[in-house]
Amino acid sequence: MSVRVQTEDFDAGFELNQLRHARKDTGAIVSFIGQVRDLNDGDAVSQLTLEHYPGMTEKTLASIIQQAKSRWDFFEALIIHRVGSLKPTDQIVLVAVSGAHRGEAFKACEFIMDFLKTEAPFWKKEVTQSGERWLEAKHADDAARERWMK
Amino acid sequence: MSVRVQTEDFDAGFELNQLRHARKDTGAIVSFIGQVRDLNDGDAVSQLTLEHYPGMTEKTLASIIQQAKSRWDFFEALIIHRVGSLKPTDQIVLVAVSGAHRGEAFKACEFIMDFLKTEAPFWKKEVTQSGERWLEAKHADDAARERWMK
Amino acid sequence: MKIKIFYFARLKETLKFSTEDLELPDDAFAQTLTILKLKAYLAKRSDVWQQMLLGKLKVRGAINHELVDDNAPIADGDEVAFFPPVTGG
Amino acid sequence: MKIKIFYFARLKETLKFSTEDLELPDDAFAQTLTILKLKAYLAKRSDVWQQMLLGKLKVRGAINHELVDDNAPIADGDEVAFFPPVTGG
Repeated sequence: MSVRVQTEDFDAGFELNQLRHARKDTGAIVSFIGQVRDLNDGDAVSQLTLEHYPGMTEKTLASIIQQAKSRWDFFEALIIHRVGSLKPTDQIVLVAVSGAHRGEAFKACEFIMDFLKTEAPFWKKEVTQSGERWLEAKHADDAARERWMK
Repeated sequence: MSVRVQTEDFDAGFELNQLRHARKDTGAIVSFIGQVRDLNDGDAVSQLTLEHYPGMTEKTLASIIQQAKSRWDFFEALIIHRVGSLKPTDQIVLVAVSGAHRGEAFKACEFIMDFLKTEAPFWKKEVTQSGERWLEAKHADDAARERWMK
Repeated sequence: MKIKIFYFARLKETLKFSTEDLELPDDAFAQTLTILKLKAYLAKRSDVWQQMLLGKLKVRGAINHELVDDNAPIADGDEVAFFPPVTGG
Repeated sequence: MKIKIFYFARLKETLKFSTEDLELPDDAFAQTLTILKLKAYLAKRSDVWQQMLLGKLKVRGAINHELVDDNAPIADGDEVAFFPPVTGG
């Protein structure tokens, strides 16, 4: 169970290896990497700035992992989220979940991402040719979160 | 779209980086790593041997990716599956899917794993203290596959 | 009563405030303070504040690092935050 | 007719056959050959074959690298394979 908010990049391969070797009864590791796209809503993106609310961010992410834990049986969960100034193809976020079997690890990983997207206090500002713009929250993300409430 | 069946280990971090940089509009990479557990059905496992049907294996895996492609919108899918002699905590399989958005990549990755488990011609033999045993197919895997048929 | 307020993202940028300590007389208003009442109080500062806090764009509130709704009560010493819907990940 | 047969996993190990070329007279039997008929034909070789191919444990068949069911027809030149339910991943 580990949550990191940082400006530095991360090495997904290293993190997955750490998770793999944390327990010898680990059979499945599911991971998600989010990265900056060069295009958003049709505009070329040259930079993405990520702001967050220190303190609340870490608390929210830890609480999301706890909620996942109460629903599914998995061993470890790791969230690394970057903040600060990023460029296209830079990594933004890594969520990785290890467990004995794949079904629970897949569900927990997707649940964590859906809740991170809708509850963790991060905000993105893009720089495009037409200037800077704050991103709007997406209905698709709210809908993705709602699926888990049924 | 790439399928590899090999005795050698793989570097998941390297493969994920390749996928990340294949297209600049990639926003999401979902991956699954399966590894040998030290315990199975309560017995300590000292070795796992993976046999396969050369030719049919590659064809089946490519066809599973095509089926996923016809259902969801993603960019690239990679399957690496090892064969031969493995030990606990050795990696067995990597499935990685890249796309613009996470929802489709999550579904495609889990679909590919569920079908790989039930259709790709691989067979596992374990060595435990009480001798060698071929693993039996699991009802849970059939059930996981059935979910996609609804 | 004394509270600390943080502003983030679009709000911080437009209001040119990232944080402030707010002291209010300990009267009936303070004793029944909620997120919505605080928004209305701050909105009186200028048109820009009005537009940012009570305009078309949704503003979320948090108290002591927990997301809350507009009716959540605010107590002495609380850390309050205002920000747009989140867009991380 | 001539077909090639592969055996895998438990079958290969117990039958001590990994592959064989089978030639059958081109009669009515060969012309209506199916996976099930081929299993029954091979099962006559011995008790072990009987037990492996028609016993309690399920045996899957493939023709030319495609999983098929017991009624699938086998043609001259086909590559047939018999194996237990798969357990990869």
